[in-house]
Amino acid sequence: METFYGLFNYWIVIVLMMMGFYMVIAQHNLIKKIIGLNVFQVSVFVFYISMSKIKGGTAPILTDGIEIYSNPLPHVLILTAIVVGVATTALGLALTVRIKDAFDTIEDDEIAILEKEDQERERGTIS
Amino acid sequence: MSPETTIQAALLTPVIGAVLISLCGRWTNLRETVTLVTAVILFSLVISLYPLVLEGGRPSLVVGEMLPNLSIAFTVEPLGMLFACIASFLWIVNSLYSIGYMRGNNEKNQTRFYVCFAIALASSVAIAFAGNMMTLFIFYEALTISTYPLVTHAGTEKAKRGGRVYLGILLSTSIGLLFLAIVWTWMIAGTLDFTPGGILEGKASNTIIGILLALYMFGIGKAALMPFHRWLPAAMVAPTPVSALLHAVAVVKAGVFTVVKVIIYIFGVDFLSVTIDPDWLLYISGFTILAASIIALRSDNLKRRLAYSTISQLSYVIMAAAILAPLSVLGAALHIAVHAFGKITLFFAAGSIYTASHKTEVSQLDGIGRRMPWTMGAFAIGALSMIGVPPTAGFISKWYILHGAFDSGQMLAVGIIIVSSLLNASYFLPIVHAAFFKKEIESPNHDDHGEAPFTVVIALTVTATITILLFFFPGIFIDLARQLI
Amino acid sequence: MAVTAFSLVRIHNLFAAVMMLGIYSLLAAVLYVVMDAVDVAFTEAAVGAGISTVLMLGTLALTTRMDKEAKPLVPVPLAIVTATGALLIYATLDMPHYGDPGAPIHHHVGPYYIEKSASEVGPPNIVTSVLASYRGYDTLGEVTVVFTAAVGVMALIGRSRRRKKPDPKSENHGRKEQQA
Amino acid sequence: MLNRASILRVVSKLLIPPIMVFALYVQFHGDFGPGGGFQAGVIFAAAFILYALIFGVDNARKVAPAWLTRTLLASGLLLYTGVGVVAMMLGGDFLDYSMLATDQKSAQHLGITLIELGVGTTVSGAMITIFLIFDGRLRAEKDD
Amino acid sequence: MSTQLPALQVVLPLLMAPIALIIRNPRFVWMLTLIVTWTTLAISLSLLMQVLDSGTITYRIGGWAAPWGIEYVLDKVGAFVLVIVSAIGSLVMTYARRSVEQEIPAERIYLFYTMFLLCLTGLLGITITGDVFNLFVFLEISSLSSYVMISLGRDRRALTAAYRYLIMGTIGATFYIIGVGLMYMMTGTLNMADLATLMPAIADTRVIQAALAFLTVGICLKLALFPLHLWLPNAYTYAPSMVTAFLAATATKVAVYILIRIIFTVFGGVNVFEILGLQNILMTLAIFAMFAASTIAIYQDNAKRMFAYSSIAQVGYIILGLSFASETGMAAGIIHLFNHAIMKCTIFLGLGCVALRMGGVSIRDMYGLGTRMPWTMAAIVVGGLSLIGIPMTVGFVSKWYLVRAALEADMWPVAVLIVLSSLLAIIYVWRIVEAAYLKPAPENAEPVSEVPLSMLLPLWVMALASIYFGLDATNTLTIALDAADILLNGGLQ
Repeated sequence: METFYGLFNYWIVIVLMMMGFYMVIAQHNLIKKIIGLNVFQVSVFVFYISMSKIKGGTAPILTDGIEIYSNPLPHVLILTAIVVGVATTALGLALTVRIKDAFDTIEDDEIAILEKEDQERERGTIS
Repeated sequence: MSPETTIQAALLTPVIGAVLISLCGRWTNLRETVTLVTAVILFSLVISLYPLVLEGGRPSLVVGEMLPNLSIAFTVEPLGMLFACIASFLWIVNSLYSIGYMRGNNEKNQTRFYVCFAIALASSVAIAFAGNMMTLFIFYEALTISTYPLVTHAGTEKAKRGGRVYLGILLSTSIGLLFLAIVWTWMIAGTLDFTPGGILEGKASNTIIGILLALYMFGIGKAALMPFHRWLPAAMVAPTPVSALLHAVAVVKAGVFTVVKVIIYIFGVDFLSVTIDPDWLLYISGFTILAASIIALRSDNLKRRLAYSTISQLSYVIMAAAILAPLSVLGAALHIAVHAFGKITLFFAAGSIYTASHKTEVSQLDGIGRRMPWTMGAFAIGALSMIGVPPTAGFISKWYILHGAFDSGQMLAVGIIIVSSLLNASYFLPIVHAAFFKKEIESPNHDDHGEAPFTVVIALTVTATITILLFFFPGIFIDLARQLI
Repeated sequence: MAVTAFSLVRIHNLFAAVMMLGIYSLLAAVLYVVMDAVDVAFTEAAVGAGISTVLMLGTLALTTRMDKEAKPLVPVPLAIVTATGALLIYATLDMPHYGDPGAPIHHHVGPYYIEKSASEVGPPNIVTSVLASYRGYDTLGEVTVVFTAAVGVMALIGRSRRRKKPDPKSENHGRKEQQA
Repeated sequence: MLNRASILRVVSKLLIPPIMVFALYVQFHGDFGPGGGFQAGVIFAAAFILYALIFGVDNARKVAPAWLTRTLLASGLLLYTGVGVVAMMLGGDFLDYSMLATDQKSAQHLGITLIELGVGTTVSGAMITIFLIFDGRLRAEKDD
Repeated sequence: MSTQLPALQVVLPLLMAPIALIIRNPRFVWMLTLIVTWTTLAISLSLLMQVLDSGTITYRIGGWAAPWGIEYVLDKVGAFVLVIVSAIGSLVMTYARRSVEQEIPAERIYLFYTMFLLCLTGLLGITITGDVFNLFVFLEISSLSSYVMISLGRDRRALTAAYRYLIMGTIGATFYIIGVGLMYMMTGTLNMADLATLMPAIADTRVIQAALAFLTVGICLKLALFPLHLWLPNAYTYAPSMVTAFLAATATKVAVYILIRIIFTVFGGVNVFEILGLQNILMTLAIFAMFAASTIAIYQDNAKRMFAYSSIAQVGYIILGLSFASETGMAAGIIHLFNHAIMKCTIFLGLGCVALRMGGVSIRDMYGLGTRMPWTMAAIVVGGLSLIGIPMTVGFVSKWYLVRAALEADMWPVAVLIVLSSLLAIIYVWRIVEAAYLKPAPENAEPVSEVPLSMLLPLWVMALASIYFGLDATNTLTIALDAADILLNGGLQ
């Protein structure tokens, strides 16, 4: 039982992570893929933060009279990671906009068909 | 000039020649003069080393370390000397011939042709002088690559296909098998230097030695051991001087040269005969001899017939080496030289016929001897040498091989040689007979022709003469080859 | 949170999906506060719920609002995801428990910062000390990433492109064909 | 957008300055409580975006023309790297703030303040740039 | 000043990126980038000298000692990779101007070069750092900038290629982060050397095993190990020519370097290959990559795509070398890292020349080019021969060591497979050769002239390098063997 409570937190996070991961690889909509990526990454961040927690600790801001602080290092890492994540998202969305421009759709499978047509046209026009 | 410098010069001469030729591409006369001059210089450089090697000198040159503990090195020993002499001498003759042939047939891209030829020669000399197996391998591949443009010279679909087979077989055998064998040898022996007596003795089990030998024998695709012989007929699409290069001057010679070299200097004759006694090699080479002869007998295309004749003759060398008797090894070395002169004569004649009359099939040759007496006379001499009839050089080498086979009691080999000589006779002599004694077939589009261009005739006369002279004065090669045993 | 995530998987209105993502981020931020990561919570709220949502909405406006019709669960990705998840769950069995003060991370580098940062760096907010000084180089990298993204967006959909539109050379030839 | 209720404009006019002040507070208060350059940059950008939404992007563009946002973007990163390089020139390692002043603590303080400022500048520059680009794109599409 | 070189190596391009953004003028930006790349090359060379002379260099950023702060650690492998990256970068930049002017809209050129500088920063930063999390940050810098560079290709498929790369790359990075998180959870540190010392004690926990799995999968996504290679062919095919040349020669190489660092440094004290059967998995995948990718390459009509697949196969060779976990094998992997960078750069630069003149790089575009663009095609052929592994080219050296490593490990079937797969290379390389030299140019072909010297020169520097290092491999091999030795004995110490 103790194991269960001790690890329950992680399990939840893992389930969330996998939902995001599933969205990334299974969805055909380019925006939903990026949303999935966000869910995936945010869940990883939660995982990091939950390992920094210490029982009875407080936020790592030095205050008189408090002895136990949560570990600040994961916080720092995740701050960086969040920023990296949003940067990726911005870029991915910009790409989506361009793809919408070029292909007039943002569904992965439709794009694949259009790309195949491109390829055949390439062969066709030359031969 | 010190021997080291001479080696250096001999290696560099054809390379410099190639550069000069490409620079002179626009002025055809100058270009061909450069080719001839380069060939003559190369030959005189090679021959200047001859006395030294005959006295037992082994001049060597280390160029530099390529991989740690593995250098690019050159050493001149008798077998290499022999090969280098043949290649460099035949280059002169072949260049003469090429000039007539290429101009006579209005071939295009002649500059590329001469450049590649020079590079192929550079590689051949490097193979001949290679001091270790890796150096040999490097230039073995360089030879393959540099002859590829020659084989596909015509640029036609057929030439392309021929080139594919040529390159495909030669590269895949060398990378797939030979390369593996070399790396393995290096691991086992810790060296790749050609050492009299071999480098593998006592370093590996008999099984491994057996596998290695097989890797080497089949990996040296240029020796055209069946089933890796197909490239040679495929390469027949090339112009005749190229065929001469492939069959006589460089490529197949490099193959059998490597075979003999590997048997003598990597495995060691004595070591092989006491460990695994490679009978299978005898069988395969014997089979190649007979099978190729039979195919030759059934081919109507003259160049194809010659090509299969080459395949069978190459296996003589392999078989002779595999007999592992001193005399047969000597015969093997001699046969490299003898076959070179004989076969180049035959190819020159075939090209000469083509230049003059554009005939390619054996059945068209009736009565041609009267129009082209010099050509067909030389052809007859070459054919006799292939069969091994005195007074041609072919007799000498066959005699040594037979002698060796008798000494070691390899009656199977004796039988094969005798049967194949009969086969040789039956596919060469009818041509000679038809050329001189049958009446010419009158056909509507038959044009009146005489002999081929002058330089062509000179070239084939020279080689035919040498084929006979070698019978009377075999000493220059025998003295060299004797040092091997 | 799990509910939000699950509805994200199933939902087809992209607009709603973006909103859900915002909510998901906010929930994560709340969690961060619970787990003492106030700085992270602040950032997550600003970025995840703020910037990302705005960006997504902008993209939606530029593309489309609806996903295509529903698809059943796709087996291959499902298998991959299940395997990955199983591996992680398997790994958790050896993990230190949540909040366990005996976990290795509370005994090596972390405590050093808590003890020394006040004297070595100064600011009472340890996160700031670590972020800006001990691991200042990471933060430099982070700023560079932001810079990269901004320049990347400029390069991809920057305004100058619009003026160029009539010029077929700089335009995607694919698009022309599309219209033709 | 301009004909929206003017009450919105008045409220936001009142709101925007406090938001900017708050941004500055977050920027420099990072030492003591949660906050720092990154969050400040985002808030600052948010203020600007609010301004753009209420008063129109054209007006916003006048306030922050392309060259300005671009320079903002670049200068933050330059400032950050610059601090590192200056530390190197003063004989320390890259980003070694203790070279910046004689006293360890005040040197660190100075360094942190400067780089946080760099972070804030780049982040707000980046956010504003990205917003304006998306918006410009949007309007371009409407023009079509 | 020489003690500051490690920092300068990364900071210089980083510092110049915003400056490039402010300058904007394409010509000046190009000049600036060019100067920066050559300076980084000079720095990396002198760093390599230092490392060879006096061993591993460490550099504390911000003056904080590891593991509290972030530390640069540069050993022989790292220095070697730095030289590869910066050398390729500087040659590609020299080459870039004309190619970029043709392929990228004029008003975006300065943004493109800014991206290039950032990508270079990222790759150099990854190579030199001694901290697993910092590695992630720089990995993202290089990845984000390469997504953008790829998407600037002219074909609309460049966009989707970049998008897929972005998704796959981010998944890879996230996996990596999960792996790092798990390791951190069990050790409390992020410093590689520190991790290496703590690792043996906890190596048999499930957490660490999972961490290893996540790290490996994440990195393999980045280095396009079969079957995680799906993003690569399109990305290489539709990216601008110089980007393809640069990324093909550096990005996957740096990813391999990360793998080396993780497996042999961080997990250095552990017999990693025993865990999870990693050795067998990697070896099998590598062999699959060699065959599958080479076979697919044969059927491609677009030369860039063909060589993109060939890159996947070559990554297989590198991983195969590493998976032997012997000194020879490691050396083979490292030397092939270098050699493959050279030959692929040659080929892709050559294809860039073809694209400049012909507008495309399909096999049909190359008909009869052998006589019309003799220098370009000759350089491509040199690169191709090297791919096959013909002696006197760098490819031969790699193959020699790979085969030797396989034989030493008593895995002669693997040795056979290595040579067999290189036979596949003959087929696709020869398709190019036949097209260029044996096919006549189309009849309505416009006259084509050779590319300008500014492109030919870097191209031939690369081509000659692939011959030179094939003939005199002693120096590079000595470094590789040393590096292998260090890595096998834990590394970084």
